[in-house]
Amino acid sequence: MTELNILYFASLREALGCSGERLSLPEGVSTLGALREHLAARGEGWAALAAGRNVRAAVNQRMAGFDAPVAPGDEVAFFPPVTGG
Amino acid sequence: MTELNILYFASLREALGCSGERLSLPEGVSTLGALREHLAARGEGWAALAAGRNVRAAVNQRMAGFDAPVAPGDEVAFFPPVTGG
Amino acid sequence: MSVSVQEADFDVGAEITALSAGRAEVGAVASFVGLVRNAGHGNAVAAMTLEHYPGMTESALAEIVVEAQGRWPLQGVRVIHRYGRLLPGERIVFVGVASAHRGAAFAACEFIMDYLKTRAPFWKLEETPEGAHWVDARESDDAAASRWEESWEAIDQRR
Amino acid sequence: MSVSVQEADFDVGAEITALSAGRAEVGAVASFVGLVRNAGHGNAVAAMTLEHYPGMTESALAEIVVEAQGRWPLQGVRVIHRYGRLLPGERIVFVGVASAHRGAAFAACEFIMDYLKTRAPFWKLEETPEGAHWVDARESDDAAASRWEESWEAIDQRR
Repeated sequence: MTELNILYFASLREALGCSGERLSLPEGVSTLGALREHLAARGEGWAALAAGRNVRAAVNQRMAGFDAPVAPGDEVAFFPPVTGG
Repeated sequence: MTELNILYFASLREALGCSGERLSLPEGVSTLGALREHLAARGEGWAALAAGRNVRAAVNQRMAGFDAPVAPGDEVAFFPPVTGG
Repeated sequence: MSVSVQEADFDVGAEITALSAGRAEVGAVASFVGLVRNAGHGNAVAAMTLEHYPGMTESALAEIVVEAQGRWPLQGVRVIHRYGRLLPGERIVFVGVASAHRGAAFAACEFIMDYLKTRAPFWKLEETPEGAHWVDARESDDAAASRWEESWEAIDQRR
Repeated sequence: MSVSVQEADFDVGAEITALSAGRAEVGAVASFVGLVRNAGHGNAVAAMTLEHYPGMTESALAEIVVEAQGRWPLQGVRVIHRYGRLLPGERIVFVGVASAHRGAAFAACEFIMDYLKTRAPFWKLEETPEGAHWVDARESDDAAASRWEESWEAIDQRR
């Protein structure tokens, strides 16, 4: 697998109009934070991922900070703070 | 009512061989502590009520300290520390 | 608020459901079930007999519930305590508390159990192979109950 | 230990009974039921839809349970969390914990709920007369979860 599998949930999914995508890891992107910046730079609704927005993330189904590494084959998810229970 | 109604529970009841009695308030006894001393002075098994033994008490079905007043008509209970739940 | 002291067993699911039934402002039900263990202080326990002080038991439990209601915003409280002879695995006590939020429900439920352990007039007689003996009160129960005094003072100081 | 993420409702009484069934060393079962409230942040709530992250949800809940088991001596843990559309008064979540003693059962049950609130990937969409909106995370939930970090450090310091 050379691509990332990216998932979006809840209000973020609605803001982006997209529940997920497959994406080749962009040049120069090796962390969750860099991936987030890359996606936010698409403009319009993707600004929901911009720095300062309250976004959380997971890599391979585990909560991760934005300094976490991402690599081809990873499943990455972006979402708002959780509200279960 | 001119008498006290006295109740004994659990290990104290067994030590005294008595689950309760009616008793005219003895001369000079006006507190729970004085009543306890009066009863302990009967000797033998009644020493289970002596000072230093881990005895608790209630007056009219409420936990009470040994400085609590007792008066004719009261229901007084002596028992070991509770172990419910 | 409802307190029962009874020989009969109880239906935990029905009690918990009743605490929120028809009250859609309830968001949280915390509950506790205490059971007879097969080992007390190292001895095998064949059975346990709970003695209580009829009349005082009910009023002591009601007083504990009223105190909990004064400390937290509660929408329902149910306490059931059994007496008589019980076997290992049998239920002894149920405490259920309904509130809008979980913090109050958990705190009140634990508070009621801690106070019940030190203030409700029940006594346990354990039957073991070595004979029957009365269970001693545990210092840890006094400590658990006294935590709430401290926190009450802490609350008062913040006012 | 058992974790379920499901659309279906669950039987609270059966779950609590199962936590102690056949385990006579269990003296305490603490449990929690979370329900849909009819009012969220001042608005009437007609219904709530719970979205989740299939796969991660189960592993996040299992991880929380494992962490609880590392902190307290537990004899059984059950977590059930529903997803999908739920009406006011309906059950959302169940956490049940069995232990020899009540202190561990209460603490672990509250710990699991606090961590679940901040670590399990669920999101709530509320339907109100003014329209549907996503429920915001509450700072009080972060505070509730971080309490346990503090006490964990306090435990470490005492070692």
